[in-house]
Amino acid sequence: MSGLFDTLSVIILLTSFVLVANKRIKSYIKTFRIQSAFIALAAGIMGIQSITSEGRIDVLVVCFVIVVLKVIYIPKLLNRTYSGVEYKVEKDFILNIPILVLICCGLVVFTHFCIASIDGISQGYNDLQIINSVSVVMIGLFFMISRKKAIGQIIGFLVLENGIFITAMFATDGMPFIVDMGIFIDMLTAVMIMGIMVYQISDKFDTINIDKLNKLKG
Amino acid sequence: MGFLLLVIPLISVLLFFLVKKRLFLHVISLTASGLMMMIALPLAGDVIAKGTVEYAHYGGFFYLDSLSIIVLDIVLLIGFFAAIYSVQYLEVDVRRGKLDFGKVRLYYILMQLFLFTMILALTVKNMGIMWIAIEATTLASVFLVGFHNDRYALEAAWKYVIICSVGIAVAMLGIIFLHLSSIGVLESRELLQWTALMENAGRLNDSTARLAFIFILVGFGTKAGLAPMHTWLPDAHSQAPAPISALLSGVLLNSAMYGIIRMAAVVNKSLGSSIYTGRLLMAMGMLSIVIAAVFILTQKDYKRLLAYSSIEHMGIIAVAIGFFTPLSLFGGLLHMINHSLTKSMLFLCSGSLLQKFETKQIPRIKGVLKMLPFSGTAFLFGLFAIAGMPPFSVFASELGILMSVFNEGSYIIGAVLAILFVIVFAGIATAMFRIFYGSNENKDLEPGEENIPGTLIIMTLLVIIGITGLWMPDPIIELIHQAQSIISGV
Amino acid sequence: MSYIIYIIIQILTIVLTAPLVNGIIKKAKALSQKRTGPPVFQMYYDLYKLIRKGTVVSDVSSWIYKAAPYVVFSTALAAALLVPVSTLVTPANSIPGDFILMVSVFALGRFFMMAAGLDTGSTFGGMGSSREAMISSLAEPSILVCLFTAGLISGSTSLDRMMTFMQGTGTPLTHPATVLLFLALLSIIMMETARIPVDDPATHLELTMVHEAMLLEYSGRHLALMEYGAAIKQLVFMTLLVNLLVPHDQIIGFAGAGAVVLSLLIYLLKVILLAVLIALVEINTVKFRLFSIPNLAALSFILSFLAFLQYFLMGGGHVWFV
Amino acid sequence: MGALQIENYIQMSVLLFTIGALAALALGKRDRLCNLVSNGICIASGLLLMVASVMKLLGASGLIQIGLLRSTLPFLALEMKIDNLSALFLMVLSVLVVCVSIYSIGYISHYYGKRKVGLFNFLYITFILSMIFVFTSSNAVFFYIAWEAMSLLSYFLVIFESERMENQRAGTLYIVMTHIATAFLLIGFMIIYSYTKSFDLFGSSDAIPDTAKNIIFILFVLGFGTKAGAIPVHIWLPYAHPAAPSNVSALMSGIMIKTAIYGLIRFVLDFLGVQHVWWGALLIGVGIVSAVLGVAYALMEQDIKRLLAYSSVENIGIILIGLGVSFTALAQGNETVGALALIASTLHAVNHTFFKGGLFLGAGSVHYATGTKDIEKLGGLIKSMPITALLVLCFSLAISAIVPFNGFISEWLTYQSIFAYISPGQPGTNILFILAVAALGLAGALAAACFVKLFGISFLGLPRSEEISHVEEVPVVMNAGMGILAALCLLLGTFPLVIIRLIDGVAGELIGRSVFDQLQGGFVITWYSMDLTGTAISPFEILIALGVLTLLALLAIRVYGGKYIERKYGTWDCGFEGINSRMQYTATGFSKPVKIVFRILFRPSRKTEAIGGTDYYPDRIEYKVASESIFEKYVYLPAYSRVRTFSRKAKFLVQTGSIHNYLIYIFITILVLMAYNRFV
Repeated sequence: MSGLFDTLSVIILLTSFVLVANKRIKSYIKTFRIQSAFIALAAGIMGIQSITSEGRIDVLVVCFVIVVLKVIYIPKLLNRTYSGVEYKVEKDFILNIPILVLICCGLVVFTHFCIASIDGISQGYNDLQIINSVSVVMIGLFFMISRKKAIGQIIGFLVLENGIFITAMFATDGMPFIVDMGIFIDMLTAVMIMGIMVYQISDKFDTINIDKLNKLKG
Repeated sequence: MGFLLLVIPLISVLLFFLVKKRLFLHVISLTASGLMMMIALPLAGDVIAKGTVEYAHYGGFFYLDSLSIIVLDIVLLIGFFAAIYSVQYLEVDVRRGKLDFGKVRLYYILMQLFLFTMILALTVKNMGIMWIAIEATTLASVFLVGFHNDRYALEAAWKYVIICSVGIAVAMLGIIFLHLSSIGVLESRELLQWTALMENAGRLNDSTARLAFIFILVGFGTKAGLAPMHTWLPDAHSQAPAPISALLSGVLLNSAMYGIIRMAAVVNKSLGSSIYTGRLLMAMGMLSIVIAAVFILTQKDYKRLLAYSSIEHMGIIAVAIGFFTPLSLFGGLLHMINHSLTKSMLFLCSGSLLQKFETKQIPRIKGVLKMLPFSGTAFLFGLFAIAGMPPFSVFASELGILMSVFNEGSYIIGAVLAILFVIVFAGIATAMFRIFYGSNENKDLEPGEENIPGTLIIMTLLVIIGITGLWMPDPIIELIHQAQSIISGV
Repeated sequence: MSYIIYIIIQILTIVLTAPLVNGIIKKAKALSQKRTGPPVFQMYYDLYKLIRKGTVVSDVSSWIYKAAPYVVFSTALAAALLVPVSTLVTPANSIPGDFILMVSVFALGRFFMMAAGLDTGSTFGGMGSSREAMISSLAEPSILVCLFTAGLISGSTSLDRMMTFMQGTGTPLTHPATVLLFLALLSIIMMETARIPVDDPATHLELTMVHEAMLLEYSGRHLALMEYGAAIKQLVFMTLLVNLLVPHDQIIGFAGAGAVVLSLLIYLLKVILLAVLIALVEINTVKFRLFSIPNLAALSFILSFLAFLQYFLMGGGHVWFV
Repeated sequence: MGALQIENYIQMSVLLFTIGALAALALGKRDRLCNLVSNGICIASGLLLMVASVMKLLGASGLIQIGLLRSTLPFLALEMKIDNLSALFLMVLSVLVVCVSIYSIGYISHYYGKRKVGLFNFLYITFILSMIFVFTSSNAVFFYIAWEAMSLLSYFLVIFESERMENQRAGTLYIVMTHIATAFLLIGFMIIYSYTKSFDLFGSSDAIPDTAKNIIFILFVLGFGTKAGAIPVHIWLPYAHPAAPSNVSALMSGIMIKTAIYGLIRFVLDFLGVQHVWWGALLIGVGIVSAVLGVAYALMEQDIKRLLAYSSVENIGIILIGLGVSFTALAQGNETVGALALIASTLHAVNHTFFKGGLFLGAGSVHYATGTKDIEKLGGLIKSMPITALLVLCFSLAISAIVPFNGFISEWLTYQSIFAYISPGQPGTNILFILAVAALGLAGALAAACFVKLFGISFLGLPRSEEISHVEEVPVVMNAGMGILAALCLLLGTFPLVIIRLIDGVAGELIGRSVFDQLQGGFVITWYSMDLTGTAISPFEILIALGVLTLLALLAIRVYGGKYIERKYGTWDCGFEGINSRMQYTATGFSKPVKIVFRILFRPSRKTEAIGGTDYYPDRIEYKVASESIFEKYVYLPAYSRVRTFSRKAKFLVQTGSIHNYLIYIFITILVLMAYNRFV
């Protein structure tokens, strides 16, 4: 069974690579949606397991929430925000795509190098999954760095959140239920707030290019 | 009883939505924060007596011990002071046509939510919930940072929300690894409860715990403004309204530092020594102090200057926690208290300055002592205090920390610390003192305080930090000793 | 009792001899320039005449101006009390005073002289005081180091003990240290007593005068006191030189009043010789520019410092002579 | 006369001071009353303190302990302990306080209605209190707190007339410098604590290893040296002292910089115990430099109070030389000379307190009467202010080490201690000592020149500006305050054994060797050095001799010269019509020769420019001479600007304002920490 999760984790990792390779904001959102879908799938499988084995349904609920939030609602929200702010077509990333992707590979290797050696993880059955998901976190953070547009940063943040979620899921069959819910609420609020701020930014600075926000220094 | 602390802010938020007049807004916020302080201070007594305050309801998530009560009382005390200060502060802005009813309401709602999240973070036993609450503090205060809603405020708010969310997310990763390290050690109902973690720390998985610690250090360190994750802090603190800056700097940083302390306690106990966490904390702390010291020297914006000084003091506390000896922990906790009181007083003073002179630029200000006889004087003394001049309270804790450092025989660090304190003082002196003397150019400013209750608050704080430098009330000393023994896990 | 006698002898000898020394120096210079020059006793006549004249006092001046001559005169004499002309009459327990005190007493006189120079509000007075200030501050270190070394050699700072010790050592001028000290003291005398090359006592050209410039306003008895004080100061320094480095009392075999008279006579002889020597030096040097004086000061300082080193290279202690 | 009574006296006076401070605040509105009351209380409690300390010094040695309020902070004990050393400095402090307070009754009157007299007196009294605590604190933390409080209060007094920009700058420079110095002290205390586990000043220092002691010594020399204003860490002093009101400058220059001397004796000589010869040698070196350069810079100053401030640097140098000799002697186990040199330097500290305090008060009187501190604008004041002139003359003689005033006695003792200690066998220190002798001589002569200039230019001759041609004498209380000090200078100068008897107790307690039996005589003070026959001086007899000889001279002249006929006439003006004040020698001109001789120190620069007219007949000629302090130009200013530029650059290098950089910081931190975790 863990083989399936390994595959899923690899797929999720791949989706984040795809995300880094993307050029258009529309496609960021699409990729994020796909990634969340896979996460939901993984959560679903795990939920069924836990029902059959010990009769807990909370993981299924979590899976459901993921579907609702990350697959449906947040991408819609982001699309609306994105179409709300007028958007000049300009190069959005700092380095060009291949280099970014290479760096991400480097990140994965680095994560493996740093984490695989930790006995608490390596002796566990699930070190590959943890490594993959931590790399997803790293890639998400790196994505935030590599993109100039506000929405790009939001997506990066969401991917980072995804990474953390699957880390929790793969490492420890999910956090306590209340904690998971709290995390989702927080994330939702955060995304909403960021969305609102994207609007404000775009009408104050008439761009959503974050590099323009550099007045406060020193 | 203690639950009221969590209920009152929410109720007051509802009430804010109901009322229609500014006066009622003020009244509600004052009563709410006043009540909470009334409740919280006696709790300290219970804690001293019984050691902890716990309730069985709702899975007994509510938990207070002497460590959290210290931070909690600081939160509510300064929250109350900030509430009092806000009244006239907002009124003046309304009179100048900068605010309307809606904005004032928004301000109070967010402020109460902000307080609520911090109280939650400090009163729960479960690290996951604590994390959620701390993340929520960011979300609650974003719009307070961006309250003025101009380009600068917006930029500050954006940086604040992005950087802090990322940092906190990393902290989540750390908590997950802590969770992982405790798999099979704790049974499911006490998962992530740090009391349980503390009890069974010996049996946690060391290496995972270490990994967890670095993520949590980075995460909460971001929130606590440790270099090099401090970058959001000067912007946010300088752009937020003065009472909010006071809360951010005097309270929020402490709550984040509280998380780090809890975590360090667990990890140290499971590793059996404080070397690992100590090195990291000291490195980050020294780096913060150095950065603050260097940046203060040529600072032109007095609120940014105060913000950097907050970074410095967080660094000092981090170093103290890093040494993890009884004396250093004592000094560190004492320093938390002293720094919060002093720094919040300074930020309140800066609010009065800002409303009087309507600029944050140091070179444009002169004759503060003439213009603001009381809060100006308090500002001057506060600067001396924050720079560690006796007889003010910050000096006492800094002295304690230095003593612990030298006691450990690490003379270099101690000497560097002392020199850095001096550099910071020199920076503050050369940058700031000129604003106090002489007389202002533009004559249309008339001398006198606008914010009378606020000035009273400032004066009270000044008296407190003046007295506690030499004579700290015994209960507080007792609390700190208990907290210190809790942290060192003996 | 012996103390009283000592004081009387000191004062009489110094007071009576001082103008004579001046006269001798003038005479020697004159002769060397193929002039007859004034008689050696000229200064006595001058002083007597000045005392009998009325005095003109600048209306700008204050009491400082009038007090200065008396202070200068009495300090010079008081200093003279500390420098025994003959060790045969010094009281049994030493004189209560040493060369540090002597320097300080002279400083008192100089202070008033400089102040008086400024008191009249004239440009010359100020110029004189300012230059005097410079020269004195240049001379001071070398005087102290020089006498300090002599004191170390003889194990005390009080002058009569130093002189007695030097007598015990036979003829000290055979030792390099004392030779250096001799030269140092000689140049110090040149600086302290307003002699060429530092200052020309005979000139009244404002560019060159130092000591005279301060006295420019003085007339009558005030001037007399000033001149007399200067003469006494000069004699005191000469006494210091001759009695310290060329002691003579040890060659007197017998005691009693006769011995005292003899020793005083020898003392006079030494002083006159030294006066001639000073005259020779004055004749053979030209007056320095004001700002070359530091070189002379440096010279004398180096001499005394070398003497100090000599003393230690010889192993020091108080026994190296015998 | 048990210890109990002394204790009560001191408690009473501390209490009185506190009351006075509060009274000053309470009466803040009514200037005259407030001034009278607070200064009156100061005088009263000062007298109490003086009595107590003299009793302590005359009584048996031993500690007097007085507990103040308790502090809940674990490492802080607010307790006073008084031994002879503290008592001596307390005595000096109280004497000065009494005189200055008498003076202030008159002096502060020019603040009435203009400034907050209540606030000023409050600061003034609390400043005195803080100094009392500095001298009596029994514990390093308490000492540190009192020390910082002293700095803080004196800072507020320095910037009391804060509307002038240079006062603000002076204040900032002062507080920054002194705080840096205090950091060195703090580090020193901490090192001590880390070995002895206590802050007790009267504990033993055996637990401290030798290297640590050396480091601590260096730190203390830096810290206390800055407070004392020893070159090259003196730069705050010539700015801060002139900026303060004159009665405060008198306290600062008179006693506050002596707290550093007290600190050196207390911590190094008493607590650490002198370990090496080079400690003393270092002090002597610093002393030589300070003495010579200090007076040399003083001579160049045109501002009375700056001149006095630099002369304080000089005197600190002399004190340090004495202290250095004492250290060297003690390090080599020669306790007699150690005690003698200690007595010499402390005596000079005492003397300097009196005459420098008096001089600053005199400067205050001049400022009070004429409204200027610039020597070039003064002149001829001796006619309008005869008493002030006389007193300033006395102080000038005293500070120039001229008999029969007290400055000479301490210098004589310093010379004697050097003389007694130079002996074959240690060429290095010997050469240092003889250089010290030369330096003392040079400093003395330059000081004389300096104060002839101060006195002559500002009090004698013609008024150099219109407004000072008709000033009147200052109120009598001010002259009374100065008069007491002048009388003390004369008394201690003629009967030095009075004070030496008191100081001997200090040496006896610290070094365990009393040299009083070797320093004998009432009229004659004799020093029996090196078991040779003694060297004696008698300032008193010199005074008598001067009087008698003057009388004799007068008599002789009266006999031979007939009666005195005086004719008033104008000063010789080379035949021009009327000499005017512009023709007088200026202060700048007076110090010009020295400036040129020591040009290496001053880097004098001159600029003449003819304005208007033809080359031969310009309308106006401007002539500027400037001399600069080499330390500021070549050490402090460059360092300061370097630091500032670095900070400015670094700020924008790190805090770039781009959120991407900020995220990169976090990212890299995580990576680094993960790698660290991997390898550790």
